[in-house]
Amino acid sequence: MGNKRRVPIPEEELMAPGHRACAGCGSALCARLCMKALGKDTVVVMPTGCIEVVTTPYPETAWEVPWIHVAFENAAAVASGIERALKALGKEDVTVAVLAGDGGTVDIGFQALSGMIERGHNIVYICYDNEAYMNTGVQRSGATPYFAATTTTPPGKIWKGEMRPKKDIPKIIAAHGAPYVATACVSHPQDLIKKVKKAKEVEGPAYVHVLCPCPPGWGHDSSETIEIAKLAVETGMWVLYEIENGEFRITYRPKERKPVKEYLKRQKRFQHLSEDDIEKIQRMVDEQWKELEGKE
Amino acid sequence: MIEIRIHGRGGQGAVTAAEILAIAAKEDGKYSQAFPFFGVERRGAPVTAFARIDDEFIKIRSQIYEPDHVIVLDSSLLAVVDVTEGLPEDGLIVINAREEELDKIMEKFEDSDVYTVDATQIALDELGVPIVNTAMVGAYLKASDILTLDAVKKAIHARFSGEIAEKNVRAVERAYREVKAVG
Amino acid sequence: MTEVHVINGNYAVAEAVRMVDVDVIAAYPITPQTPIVEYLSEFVSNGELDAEFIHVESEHSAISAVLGASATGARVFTATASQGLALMHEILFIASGLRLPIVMAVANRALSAPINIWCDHSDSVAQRDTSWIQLYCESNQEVFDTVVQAYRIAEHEDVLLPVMVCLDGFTLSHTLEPVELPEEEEVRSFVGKYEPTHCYLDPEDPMTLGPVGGPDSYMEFKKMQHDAMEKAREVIGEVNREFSDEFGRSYGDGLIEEYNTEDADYVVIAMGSVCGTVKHVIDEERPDVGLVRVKAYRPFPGDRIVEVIQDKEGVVTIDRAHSYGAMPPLWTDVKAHAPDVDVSSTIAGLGGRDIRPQDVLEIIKVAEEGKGMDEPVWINVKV
Amino acid sequence: MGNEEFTIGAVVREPGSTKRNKTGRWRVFRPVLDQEKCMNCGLCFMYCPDGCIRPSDDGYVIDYDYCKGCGICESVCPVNAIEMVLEEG
Repeated sequence: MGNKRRVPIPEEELMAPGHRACAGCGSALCARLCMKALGKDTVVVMPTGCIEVVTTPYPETAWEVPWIHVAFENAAAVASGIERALKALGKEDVTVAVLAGDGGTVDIGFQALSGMIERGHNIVYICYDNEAYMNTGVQRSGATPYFAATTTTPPGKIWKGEMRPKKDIPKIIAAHGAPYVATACVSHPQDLIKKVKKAKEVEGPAYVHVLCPCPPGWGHDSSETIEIAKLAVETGMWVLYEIENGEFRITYRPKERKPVKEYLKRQKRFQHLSEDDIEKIQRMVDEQWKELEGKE
Repeated sequence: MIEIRIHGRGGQGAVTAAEILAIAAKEDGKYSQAFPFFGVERRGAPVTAFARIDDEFIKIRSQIYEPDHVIVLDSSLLAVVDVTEGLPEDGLIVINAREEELDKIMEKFEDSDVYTVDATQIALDELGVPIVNTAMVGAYLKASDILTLDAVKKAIHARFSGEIAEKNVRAVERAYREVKAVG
Repeated sequence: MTEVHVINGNYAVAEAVRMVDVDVIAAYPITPQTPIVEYLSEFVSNGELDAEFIHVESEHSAISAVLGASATGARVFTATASQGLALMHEILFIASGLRLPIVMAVANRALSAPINIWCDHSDSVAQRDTSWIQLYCESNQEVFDTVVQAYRIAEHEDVLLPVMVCLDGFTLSHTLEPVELPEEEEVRSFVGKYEPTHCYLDPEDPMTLGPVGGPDSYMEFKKMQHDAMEKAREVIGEVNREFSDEFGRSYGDGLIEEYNTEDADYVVIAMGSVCGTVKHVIDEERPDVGLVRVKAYRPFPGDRIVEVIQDKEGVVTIDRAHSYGAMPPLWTDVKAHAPDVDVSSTIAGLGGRDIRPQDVLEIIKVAEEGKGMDEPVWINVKV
Repeated sequence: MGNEEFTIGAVVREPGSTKRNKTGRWRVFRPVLDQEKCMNCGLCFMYCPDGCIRPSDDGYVIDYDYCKGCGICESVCPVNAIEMVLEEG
């Protein structure tokens, strides 16, 4: 083995195998990578969701770090209590991290998250966003993108799937004045790890929003998780950026943005779209790019 | 057991007056309760507060319907509130009133044991603000004779600090001297 | 040195929490509990209490934050009332399921609608099945003493369950009366330090808290919770005795307090501050009546109550809450343990409706006349 | 659950104990790594959602006890060193 071109990511695994996530799960990969960035001196708070359920069937746990699940909507509040308790007990060198799905973040958990950010807790909040309630079988969430089919936004005579654009949570968190906000994608692990490490170093609340394909929910083969995630980034459907103390910066710029169709056509959830619908999404993406580029 | 009802307007300190009486009772080695009428009134509205004083621990927890004594922090309330409600015929009423109101008051409360004092003037002179509660406690003290002046002074010092406490003590003492029986 | 202070119930709570020396407080204001939050904020702001105070954005987050802090191994406190407690409902089960010794004060208040800020027990009684120990107080002295005891009970290795200390809104929370306050050193040595071994979040010893408990394990954990609650009966009694040795005050056997029951023909069973008015009526007018004050509503001291009431001519419960479409909760609990005793049921004091001495006499009359067995008698109601 | 001990509050005190659950049984296709072709880039290790490809002195090793056979490793391999092969009953 003369050729040592190993990727520079930490080798230590803090999320053990044997968990029950679906084959090819983007969110499980996200959690695993985030743990590499956070390190073993971390307390993980996880609201109800796929990764919570698949990693902790009593009497087993996949976690090599202290970990707690309480409910669906309060991970940020639980983490707030943990962070202050660690302070009170003189253990301030421990990182407190929330790993939450999109439902637990943008919908039911949003109030607690807003409170946590506003109070300035020193917590890393990571949202693994698979764009619907996958744990309960693919119902739409506030993070479900425009025109996506879910079991509660089935395309029919009236609806074309989800009829509202995806809630822009990173922007809302940034508006709270959080010192660090970033987007990431499982297709770009080194970028993700770098951002989570930065989030960990930041004093105060840091937020990282990670796009994570879900093979059964999005309707693609388990082997395509990374390819599809990459297409999200290459088409501009998902933009990688960070906002450091208010400074906005796009961290990855595709050489040439691919048409969104290449991303959409690979997934069952977008199979019902007409050329016009795809064109509409293309326009939305183009506008978003213009807006984001304008922020730099 | 003596049951006391205090009528005032929000912001005049009726609740504090009841509290001062309860604390003073403790200073005199007695037991007490003080509580507001449990309402949602805001500043300016007519309010009531209550106190109980006894030689034994007070067990009863209901509100006061038949007070032995009534304190009225503002004579303008006489027109809008029946301050004698539940008061026995010979019950004690202490009212903050000006000299020129006395005839009217005597007429209204013929049978009661009525005392008045110009607490507003005392409060303005001693505190610089028309918050009459402590002056009225002083007047009530003289009229009822159920607690010692010394205990009330201690209660004032427990409730207020520094110069404000001293000013309020002066208001108490002056009202204690100036209160008059009119009925 | 012990000193008497004339304070309200909310202040009694805050003083106890200060003396117990909690690490983390998270609370959200709601009438009539708000002053507790304010007093504690003042203590922390002045450096009189070295604790982390989390200004959460809701009661749901208040209980969630103290849960997280307790799971980390800190001693915690929160307080609420009414809608706030209802909002916490979901998390109450989780706090007890995780076996976290959280102490919470509840300034009892009715639930909407119509909106009502005054006292009844609908809020805490509705949480009776959340596996929290519930202790109801009659006086502000008892409020102080019970908060102190609550930490000993909750943190006891055989219990490890959260405790709710209930004080009647306004009637206690906003009423001043003399309370003996001990020195904080005495309180601290009585309560001791909280050093959890069953669970804590620490990278030195990584644990997973709150896993998925499937059909093959869930029931076992619930049975263990039940056993802990049963064990709590003994511990409550023990702590009551030790508290009495240390501070010279006790409240019955810790679970119930009997008043004039020995030779009484009739017995009233009630909870909270109304018991003071019942005692007043017994003293003044009805020496033939006794009172069983239920201090611990959970665990429910049914066997102790049965011992007192079984040979009486009449027994009547006062419920300050109702289970609509059924018999009221306190009556139901008593009857479950005393199926052969005739027990009358009354409902009084909902939404702050004052329970006056004449109402207590009316309640006793219900027992004398043997009414209220199949349907509760509503006291002082206009419809 | 047999004689498992039930902890107070259902606390799990054995970190990483899902390793008892061999998810390799889920597999339909087995990734086979050709060490000759492998250039040791580590992308398969990096992208495995189950963390069951690990670096070793002899190159990357697939832990078949846990590999669910998702095929991500094959798809991300830049030199086609991994082939998905149907498991045999």
